[in-house]
Amino acid sequence: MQYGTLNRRALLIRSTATAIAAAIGSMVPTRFAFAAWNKAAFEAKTMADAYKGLGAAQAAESGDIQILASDIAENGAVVPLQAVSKIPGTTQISFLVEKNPNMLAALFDIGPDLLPDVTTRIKMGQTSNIIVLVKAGDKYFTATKEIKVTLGGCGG
Amino acid sequence: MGNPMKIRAASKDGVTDVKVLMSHEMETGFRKDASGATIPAWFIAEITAKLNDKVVMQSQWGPSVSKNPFLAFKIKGGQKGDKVVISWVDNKGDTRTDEATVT
Amino acid sequence: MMKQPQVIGAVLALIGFAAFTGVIRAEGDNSIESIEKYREALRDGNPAELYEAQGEELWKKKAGPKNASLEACDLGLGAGVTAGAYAQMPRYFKDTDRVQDAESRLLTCMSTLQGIDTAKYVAAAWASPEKDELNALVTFISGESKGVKVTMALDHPKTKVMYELGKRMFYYQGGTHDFSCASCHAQEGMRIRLQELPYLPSQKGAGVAWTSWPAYRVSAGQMWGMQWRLADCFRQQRFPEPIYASDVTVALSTYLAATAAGATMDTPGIKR
Amino acid sequence: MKSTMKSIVFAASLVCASGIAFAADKSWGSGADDVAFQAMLKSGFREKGIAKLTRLDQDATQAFCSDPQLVASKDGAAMAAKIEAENMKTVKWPTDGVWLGSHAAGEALAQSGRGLTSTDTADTPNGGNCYNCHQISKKEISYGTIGPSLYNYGKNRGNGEDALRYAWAKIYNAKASNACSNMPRAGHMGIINEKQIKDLMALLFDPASPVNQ
Repeated sequence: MQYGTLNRRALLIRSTATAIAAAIGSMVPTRFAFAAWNKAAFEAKTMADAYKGLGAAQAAESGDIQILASDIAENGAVVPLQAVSKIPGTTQISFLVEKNPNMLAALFDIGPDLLPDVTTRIKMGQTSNIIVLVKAGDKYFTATKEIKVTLGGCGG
Repeated sequence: MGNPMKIRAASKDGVTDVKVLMSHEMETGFRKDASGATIPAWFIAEITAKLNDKVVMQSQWGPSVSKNPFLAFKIKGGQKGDKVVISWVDNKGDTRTDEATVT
Repeated sequence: MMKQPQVIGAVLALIGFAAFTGVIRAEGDNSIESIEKYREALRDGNPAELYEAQGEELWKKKAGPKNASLEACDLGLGAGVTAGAYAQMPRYFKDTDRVQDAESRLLTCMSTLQGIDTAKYVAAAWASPEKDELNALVTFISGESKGVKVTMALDHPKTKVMYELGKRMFYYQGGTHDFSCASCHAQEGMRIRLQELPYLPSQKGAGVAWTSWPAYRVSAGQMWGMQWRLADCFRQQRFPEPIYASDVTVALSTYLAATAAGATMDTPGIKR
Repeated sequence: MKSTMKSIVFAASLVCASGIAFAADKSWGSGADDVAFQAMLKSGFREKGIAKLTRLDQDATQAFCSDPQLVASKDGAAMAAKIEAENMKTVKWPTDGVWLGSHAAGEALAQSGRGLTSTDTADTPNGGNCYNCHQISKKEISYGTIGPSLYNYGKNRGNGEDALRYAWAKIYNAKASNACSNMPRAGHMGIINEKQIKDLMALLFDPASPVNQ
């Protein structure tokens, strides 16, 4: 498949870049461990760029991804999210928020010793769709859930 | 160096359930202080988990993960007495490592 | 007697009415149910635990001009006894001849054991290193009463007076909005926005409230002791600021804790 | 903003001056008499920002309503009626005879719970606090229940003069019709101005308002 090849190339380029950064980083110890961070994906300001940063040219919707989260968040500062992938060969799970200034919130590499079942808590500026992007082999799959962010308290 | 994490790791039916609380501001970089100046982003960027000495989980975060982050994941295998070690690195290069024994 | 069609009409109207109210209730309940699910998810990992650990460290750390820890502090059950102490506070202390809540008592111990001038702790802003210390300490102390039943002996005359003063304060209106504690907390089953308001004059309501603070506030990412909780209620009431550990705050806590007696401490809590 | 603060003080003293006597002491347990209670207030609060200690000074309405035993007593009903009459006198009607402003501005005001707290400044725009206690438009699911639902308010009542006057007076001074209502006296206390009351009126009565959809 065309995009699969491209993906591998992109990945190769990135890992080379990472290796270079790591080499430079080793001279600057504080930067070293921070070098693998996917800057392009995390700093993307559109969903398309975030996907691109993650290497996902295309993604198909999948019923095999579960997003476990309350429909309403009592406060946008802390929104608990759990994602479970039943897609065989899942190697990465990412959480994206459509209406946040930077969409990508967190990504998890699912190695052979980890179940594709991860939980974290994120900030949401407003009511928005949450997208869970799953990588399995060369392919990407998504699931979407809307979470309403409500105004709580006396508002003062 | 940051304050210590709280790590709980419990083994059941061949799976080790790990729950972690970390002490961190997770500043978005979009907020302004009282004088109107933007507060720079400050957040945990990378997290690594090891079971005994083997890396089992790696995660990358942006500043939209909540303050005092919570993280839960499930390791295949692991048993009582094993060691779970969690490390994080933030975007300023600060790091913290803590460990817990699987119960 | 009604003719048949009219009866049917009335019955239909009743069904229609029931269905209508049913829809409204279902919608309302849905929101509340979702919020409950949200809160459940939060309880699974309460960042208050981080503050509890910091508080314990502070409790054991030597500090102040006397280079002493707080480990000999008497919280009412004897020097150094933390287990279950919070569940019996506020209480009367002979050495100070005052009724004190946990936070007021911590100030006393910092002053007597460590030789610290606590005035700056009282004066400090809510979000300040000084108050961070007190909030962490009281989080630790309250955690030591988790699962313990709230008891309050109104046997000392000063405790009884504080209870009565607290009750009167609860109903005291003022400010630009005519608010008192009672404006929001003296009716059963009410909400502000989506927050259920505990009906504080009842054992049940006071129990829910008293046993869940100190709590981690997710909205601000802050750890709040009862002192901060009360101060922020007064802020929303458009009142001036209650002075930290003043009798006003201890009186309200005495009223609340006495009303809550019998409920089980579930601290530290986690809140919106 | 300064003039608003002044008008608050003035309005409060106006009702204070009506001079209704109370026997608050009788309602409270031993040790919580007026002297002890005032001493506690005095030592227990400090001014912070715009929230001065004078905010603890009560007008006649606040003093009466702070004593639930007195309110429920035999004389309570007559005293409440007197307080309502005093408050009714404070209501200022629209100066140009126009009742309704912008329902969109009214919705924004209804959403806001800000203003006049110790952490606000004199420049902080005051909110109406409405959603804190009332259901209003159907779209906002986060609403309080201390007050009745106002959904379909105008649709159910029409735009007749009586309905308009009643709602205006309620917003301006809620204690004019219910001495110890939990609702603030938004106009009387200077929390919101005439234009803002018109905007809230439009939110309730304008057929195009989301409230009446």
